[in-house]
Amino acid sequence: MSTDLIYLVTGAGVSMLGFRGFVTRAHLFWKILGINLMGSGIFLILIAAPPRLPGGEADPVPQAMVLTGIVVALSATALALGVALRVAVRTGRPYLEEEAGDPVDHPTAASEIRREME
Amino acid sequence: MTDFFVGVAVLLLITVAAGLIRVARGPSPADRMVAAQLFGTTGVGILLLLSEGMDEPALRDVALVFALLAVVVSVAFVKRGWVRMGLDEESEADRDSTAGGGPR
Amino acid sequence: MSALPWILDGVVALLLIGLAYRLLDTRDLFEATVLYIAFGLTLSLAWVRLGAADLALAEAALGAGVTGALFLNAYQRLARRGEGRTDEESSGLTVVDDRVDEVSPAAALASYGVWGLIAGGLAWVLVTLPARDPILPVLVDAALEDAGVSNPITAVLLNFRAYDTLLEIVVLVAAMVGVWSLDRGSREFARNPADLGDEPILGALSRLVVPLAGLTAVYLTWTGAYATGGAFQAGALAAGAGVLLVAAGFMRPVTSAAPFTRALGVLALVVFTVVGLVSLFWTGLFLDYPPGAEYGLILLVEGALTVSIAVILVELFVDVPAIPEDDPGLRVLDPTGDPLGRVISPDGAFIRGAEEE
Amino acid sequence: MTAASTGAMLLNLVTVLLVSGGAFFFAAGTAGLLRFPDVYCRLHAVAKADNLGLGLVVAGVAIQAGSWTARLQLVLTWLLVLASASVVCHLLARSSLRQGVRPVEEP
Repeated sequence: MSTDLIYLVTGAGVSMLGFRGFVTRAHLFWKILGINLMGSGIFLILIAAPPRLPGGEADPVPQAMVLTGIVVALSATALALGVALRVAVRTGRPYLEEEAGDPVDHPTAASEIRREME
Repeated sequence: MTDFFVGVAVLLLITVAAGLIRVARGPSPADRMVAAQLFGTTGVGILLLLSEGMDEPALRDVALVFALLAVVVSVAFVKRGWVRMGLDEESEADRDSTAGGGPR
Repeated sequence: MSALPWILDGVVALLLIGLAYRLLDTRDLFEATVLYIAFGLTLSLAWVRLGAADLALAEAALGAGVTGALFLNAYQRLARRGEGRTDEESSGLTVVDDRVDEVSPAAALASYGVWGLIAGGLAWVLVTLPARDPILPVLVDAALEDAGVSNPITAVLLNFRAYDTLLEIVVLVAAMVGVWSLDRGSREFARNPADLGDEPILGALSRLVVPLAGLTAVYLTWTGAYATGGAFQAGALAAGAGVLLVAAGFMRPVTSAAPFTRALGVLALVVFTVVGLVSLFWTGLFLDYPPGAEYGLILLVEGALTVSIAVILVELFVDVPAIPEDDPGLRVLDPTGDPLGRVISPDGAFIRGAEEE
Repeated sequence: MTAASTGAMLLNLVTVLLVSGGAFFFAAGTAGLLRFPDVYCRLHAVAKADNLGLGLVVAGVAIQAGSWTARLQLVLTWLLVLASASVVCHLLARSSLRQGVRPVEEP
């Protein structure tokens, strides 16, 4: 019983910490980490909320849901990391433009200069 | 015996938590990675103790997966994680020679 | 009943909260990545304590192993942008978050106070949820006899709620296509500049670990029918072996550009759909397996899932967009154009080597 | 007291000794990780002390394990960790040297 309670509270804490990180950090990688932690916290809640079965195992239905969730979270993370890297390449900074505050680097300056030198 | 196994597992978990201080301190990425390696090895130990302590044979499989995946993360790091930050060629050569002969 | 299990739960819980706090608070991306791996391993212990050994397996393999490798990969790609730069201002620009506002301790405390209140409220709601008698496990138990497998989780995943799993593999394929279409530039596996020669000992390790991981993957797929295990855990483990093969240089880094890998990636989707259609003609319901054939069909789908998940995960690792050397706006050491080896910033100023001018 | 229960008690005692020894080496490895001056020394602590600790824990748990297949799996897991940890630590040390991380000088 108390094991469930401990992890329920932990799940609430972790998901809120993740949400806070997602909202307050400008760096895209930390946003992705924040979303992942938020998801992990919610997974914890999903498993800890229903009662254990007599044998001590967790309820199989939420277990199957969370198993699906872990895989989906992983594929979303991979895609998000790819997008974040593209943003970093295009703008020179791993932040979303409107958040960065400073003007975006001109994307063609470096290649133009190199072409001139060659 | 059950209590003993769980108790030692708690002890090992505390040593892991202490080892994570190294992740925060660094200084080099390799130092942080060593701490992750420590977590992998100790995690296997914790899982094996719990498999007896909680009487769950399936945890031995989890321990085996821990051991296998710890290798993948570390190798991914060695191959992909190292980045020379702000080191230029001369200073690197300099470091190499003073290091008492790196691998050639 | 002693208090020791509670102490164990308490330490795991504190570790989870502490790791989550620290990894979202630090400014060093590498530290955050390693802490995230540690978080995954700790979460795996939490699943063990909650009686969810299947999740512990999946978390260790996916949450800590493959996600960790993905983040390390992306970290390196991002950090290479800062490579070779010596000036204070711009070195390590992208892997050290410089956009964290300095706030007074009081303001930080107030901020965490507000978030803590929200978390506390959530926790209070959860803890005071009325206790209910289990309904779903009873239903699962009653239906398990006709499911064809005796592991209730596999039964839920591949029989009772097979739609979910079918759509899940659609999500995986979509992610693969997405990552693949992001990579506009080089499809080549970017080599680490520090990776000077080959590592014979890494090859020896791969020869030891890869067959063992493959064997364990097959074992997990097989036992998924009646005990802890299943296609997702097995696929993740096989993907780990694949990542090791790529890293050790044994496997040419085939990306989704190769038709063979694409075919393997969608294999599970095709097999699953065909099985669904066959059962549609047989029983009149999509994915309602014909009686008597459940076990064989589930095993077939599980095998295909293991292969596809492994291939897709390896591709997600390999296919993270490389940053092409000639990418506009990229500050790189120019290897050929400038004999002085100067570093050029996008606005045309020489960052390094300007003194010699 | 029958001979069987005496034997079980002896086995329990051996398990306690082995696992306690294992815990000691784990603690020593962590202490080394925290206290040693550079990455090479720290690798040394983790690669050696922890694997010995795990070996002792495995031996202790194997005595209590119910079946021979379980014992075999335990020993195999340990051998795998032993092989992989030593190789990984070697690789970490080697790449550290290549990256120009300087070992501490002798005092």
